[in-house]
Amino acid sequence: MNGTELVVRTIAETAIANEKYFGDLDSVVGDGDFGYSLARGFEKLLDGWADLDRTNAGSFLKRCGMTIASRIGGTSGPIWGTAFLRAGAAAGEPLDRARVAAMLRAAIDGIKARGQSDVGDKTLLDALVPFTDSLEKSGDLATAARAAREAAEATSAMVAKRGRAAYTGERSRGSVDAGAMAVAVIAERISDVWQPEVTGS
Amino acid sequence: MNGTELVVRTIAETAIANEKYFGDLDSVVGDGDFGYSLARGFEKLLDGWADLDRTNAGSFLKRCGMTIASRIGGTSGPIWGTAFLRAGAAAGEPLDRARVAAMLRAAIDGIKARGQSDVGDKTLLDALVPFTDSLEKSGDLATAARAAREAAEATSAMVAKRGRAAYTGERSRGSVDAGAMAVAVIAERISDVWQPEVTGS
Amino acid sequence: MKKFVNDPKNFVPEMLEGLALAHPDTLRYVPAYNLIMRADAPRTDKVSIVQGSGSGHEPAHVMVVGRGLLDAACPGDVFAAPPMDYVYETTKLLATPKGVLLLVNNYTGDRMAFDMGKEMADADGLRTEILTVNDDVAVTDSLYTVGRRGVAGNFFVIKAVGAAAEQGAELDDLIRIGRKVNDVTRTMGVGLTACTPPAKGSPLFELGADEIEFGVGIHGEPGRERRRLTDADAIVDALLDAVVPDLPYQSGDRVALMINGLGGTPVSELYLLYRHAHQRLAERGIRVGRSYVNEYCTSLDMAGASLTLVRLDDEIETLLAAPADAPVNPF
Amino acid sequence: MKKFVNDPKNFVPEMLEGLALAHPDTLRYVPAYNLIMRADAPRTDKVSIVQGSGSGHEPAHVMVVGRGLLDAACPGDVFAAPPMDYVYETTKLLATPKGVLLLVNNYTGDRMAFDMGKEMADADGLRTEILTVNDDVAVTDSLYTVGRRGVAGNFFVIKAVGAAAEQGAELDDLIRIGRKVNDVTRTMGVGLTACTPPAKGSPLFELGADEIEFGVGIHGEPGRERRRLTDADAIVDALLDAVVPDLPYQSGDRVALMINGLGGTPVSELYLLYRHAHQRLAERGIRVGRSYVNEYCTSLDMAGASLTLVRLDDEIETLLAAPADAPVNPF
Ligand SMILES: Nc1ncnc2c1ncn2[C@@H]1O[C@H](COP(=O)(O)OP(=O)(O)O)[C@@H](O)[C@H]1O
Ligand SMILES: Nc1ncnc2c1ncn2[C@@H]1O[C@H](COP(=O)(O)OP(=O)(O)O)[C@@H](O)[C@H]1O
Ligand SMILES: [Mg+2]
Ligand SMILES: [Mg+2]
Ligand SMILES: [Mg+2]
Ligand SMILES: [Mg+2]
Repeated sequence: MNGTELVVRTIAETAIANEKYFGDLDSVVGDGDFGYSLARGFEKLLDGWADLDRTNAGSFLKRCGMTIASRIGGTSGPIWGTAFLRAGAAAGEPLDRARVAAMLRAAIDGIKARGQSDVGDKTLLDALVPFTDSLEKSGDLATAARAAREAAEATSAMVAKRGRAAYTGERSRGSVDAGAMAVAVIAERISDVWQPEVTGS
Repeated sequence: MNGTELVVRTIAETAIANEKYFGDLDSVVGDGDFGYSLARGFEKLLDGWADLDRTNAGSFLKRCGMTIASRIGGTSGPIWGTAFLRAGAAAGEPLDRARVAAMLRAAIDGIKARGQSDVGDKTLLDALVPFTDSLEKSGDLATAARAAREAAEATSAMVAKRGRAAYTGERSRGSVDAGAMAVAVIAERISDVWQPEVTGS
Repeated sequence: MKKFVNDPKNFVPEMLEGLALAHPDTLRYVPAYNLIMRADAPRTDKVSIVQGSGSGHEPAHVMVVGRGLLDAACPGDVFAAPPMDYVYETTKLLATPKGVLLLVNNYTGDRMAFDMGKEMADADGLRTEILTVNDDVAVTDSLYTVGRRGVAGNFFVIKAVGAAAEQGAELDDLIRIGRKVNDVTRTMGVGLTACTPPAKGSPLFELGADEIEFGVGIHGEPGRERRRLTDADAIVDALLDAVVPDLPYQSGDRVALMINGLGGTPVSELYLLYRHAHQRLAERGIRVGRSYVNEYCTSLDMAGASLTLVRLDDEIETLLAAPADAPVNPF
Repeated sequence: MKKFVNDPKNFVPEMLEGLALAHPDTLRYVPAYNLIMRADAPRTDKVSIVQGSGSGHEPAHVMVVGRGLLDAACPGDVFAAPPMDYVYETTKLLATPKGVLLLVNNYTGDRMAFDMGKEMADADGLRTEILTVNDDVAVTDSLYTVGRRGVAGNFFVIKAVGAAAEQGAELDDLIRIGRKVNDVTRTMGVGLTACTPPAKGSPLFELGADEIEFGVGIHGEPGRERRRLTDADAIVDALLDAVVPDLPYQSGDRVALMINGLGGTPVSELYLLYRHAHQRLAERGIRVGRSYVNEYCTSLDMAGASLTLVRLDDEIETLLAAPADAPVNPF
């Protein structure tokens, strides 16, 4: 549970610390509210932090997912909320590399279903999937975070097919996707602060 | 009559040619419409130019005054219209230096009455009165035009007490009055194009 | 600031033509005098109410022509009082046996045009009266000016005399009502940006990124003083500090509170300003009986707002609440 | 662009509080869900009509809550769809035996929030339906998006179903009416400047002094393409060329024509645009039966406008003409 708590808290703090950066990324071909939406939502999560159900990692993540889904506006609330809910549903003991990968796959499937989106649509999936692939293969968070950043940067060459940026069609090429970059930055922070015993196994 | 026509036409053409300059001057502490108002009004005067009553200088000027008063909006319509009407009423033969001076004095009195204003209020009177004084004394248009320009430039040190600029109080200091500068520019143009036989007498 | 405009010289006539095309059943347009009048005017059973003033203040005044409001408006060009003959010809067209009430915002140009236009109409034997509106507290030193300007508070005078005229009030009673409303009405405005007249094509003055023009006029004239941009609540406090002591409005008073947008400020921000003004007035024991949050008297595309208070009594409140119809914001 | 704002985080709640203070007799504010509802809602004798969407589009939608319009609006933050639980809680509060109609502008975020909120309400046994509005012709390639966006034409759907609901229509009939209006409604917008979200404090995109954003979205998203700034009539022609062939609107049609301001454009310019649109439609044999010139759905302080056409039939026209009350622009 301590690891899970640390990871969620790091996600929240990174989102809050990068409010302006994420918002600026979203304003290139989007509507600029991504940073604000994430920051306000995760602030609310931290507000009620002490009272969250800590029975186990699964129920904790599900509680977080509920809060996020119901408190974050815009596209990100349902997308991130669903990801946390699904990850929570896939959680269990031991929280080893395979389990973490399964939780991430569940989150990815949830996002795809909720967003009717897939890899290649220039969304956060384009960083989250490579991150998961790399983590599963290497078992090393730092390696996976590097994969996430490379993939996030590569979204710059893509044309958006989902989300608000999609309305600009070809003009969405040339700038990175805000959601994908947020995944990369968060992955880097997690890799900085978390040295899990589990990921080696 | 030819001299009178030439003078009025020069006033009209100068106002039209300086629309932007006069408007910019009025926008420093006024509302920026002075150039536009004068230009549109004098355009209308030129539109009906051929049909103006040319019985004599007096009736011609009065006709011009009526057109200006009824066609120019803002403060300038009533002020300039009244000036032309009064000058026309004071016209007569011969149109010598004394007569011209008397016509200008009549115009000045009309402006004062219509505008409840006087020399020192930072209005066109502050150029028109020095111009008239100089013309009466020297009989030379170029000299009088120089006096008008000096006086117009000196309005920069004054605080506006009439017109829209007056609302800004002390802040009206530091910029010339648009109406006074218009009088100076017009005087210069008249002195350029008109070599009256009369002014020497 | 960029604009939707064709030849700037046609800005006003094209706007008026659009207005007439959009409201063919209720309005009539007479191009020769920039005249917008009620389709059913003049009505012999009522006093006609006419307002002039420059353009660029829309919806004032051409878009408040309608039942229970103005019978006609004859604006000049942008920020320029109408020429005298617009006033004269409009007065002739609107003449009724009960007379014509000419509403004038207190500016040199407008007063001259209406004085001269009225003189000519009176010479024709028409019955006319002029009522001057001067609600702007920004003008402090009236020794040097023609006195306080008429700004957004003008709406309340129009609304009150418009309602009374609709009910058949006589010209002298309308003068009494109009004066009474004007006497208890005070306004103060603030500009965040300068406006751009179509014919000029560039902003009328320069305002730094952190500056506001406090006491700005509705013709883009600079105001009382330049101040630092503060948060919205502090701006409202400053506006109230200028307006409230002026009448003064006092504990126990019931008022109408107007937050008027100057043209470039969205209605969301106006309601945000309203909130604080309403709350602060309540703290002072002043109760808001009627609320007005919208654009009533603008300065082209200027971002900014003005705050108006009207002290209500039963007569004024009843007139303000009376039915009215206009292209925009009848209440 | 400078704004009237306190802490940007409080922009929406402070606006809503102002709205509630200004209209205490007709509106009620529930801070927990950004909820603005009619003071007399829910009424058991009618279907409740609810709209969400992000804030920053005022008067849409919180200021069109009133008789014959919406029963409630629960906006999210600026440009962000409301969180799912706002939708859920609002639906519960507005529930009536005749049901709740949820109006959704077609954006990913809004659709997700309403789908999830409706699922939860349905699980509670409430009767709800979702009606999606998508009038924006700017979005051409709907393969890559959730399809066309809902923009200013939304007003006509609200007005029509609002009037029908007021007359007692059942939920399925409202769905039929709403779909019908949406099906004959098309909009295209153009931005002259970018808007500035309060939390961002700077313009959302850069637009050159001689550039316009053609087909701009109401969230400041860039549009179909960037074009050179031309005169107003040419812009209207381009908007009509996008809108008219899309349905298509044809000679003999009777339409409602809306020129909607995007927040920073004064109403004078809107009427100037209206003039040319009305005349050009007449040339094509399309007659304007109803006119709407004002702000209906804005993009904060963006200078710009959108043009909407609705093909009228007797049923739609009657519903659009029915009485309505709201803080701003009920018609
Ligand atoms: N349909 C979708 N599926 C998955 N992710 C999406 C989808 N649409 C948008 N996103 C992600 O969400 C980010 C934008 O989030 P946000 O700003 O909250 O949305 P919006 O303002 O468009 O409602 C994008 O950068 C993208 O990564
Ligand atoms: N009361 C007055 N008497 C004489 N001249 C005046 C008066 N008020 C203004 N003026 C002159 O008119 C000029 C402004 O004219 P204009 O722009 O048409 O007026 P406004 O826009 O203020 O109605 C000023 O520069 C000044 O010279
Ligand atoms: Mg966004
Ligand atoms: Mg001027
Ligand atoms: Mg003027
Ligand atoms: Mg958004």
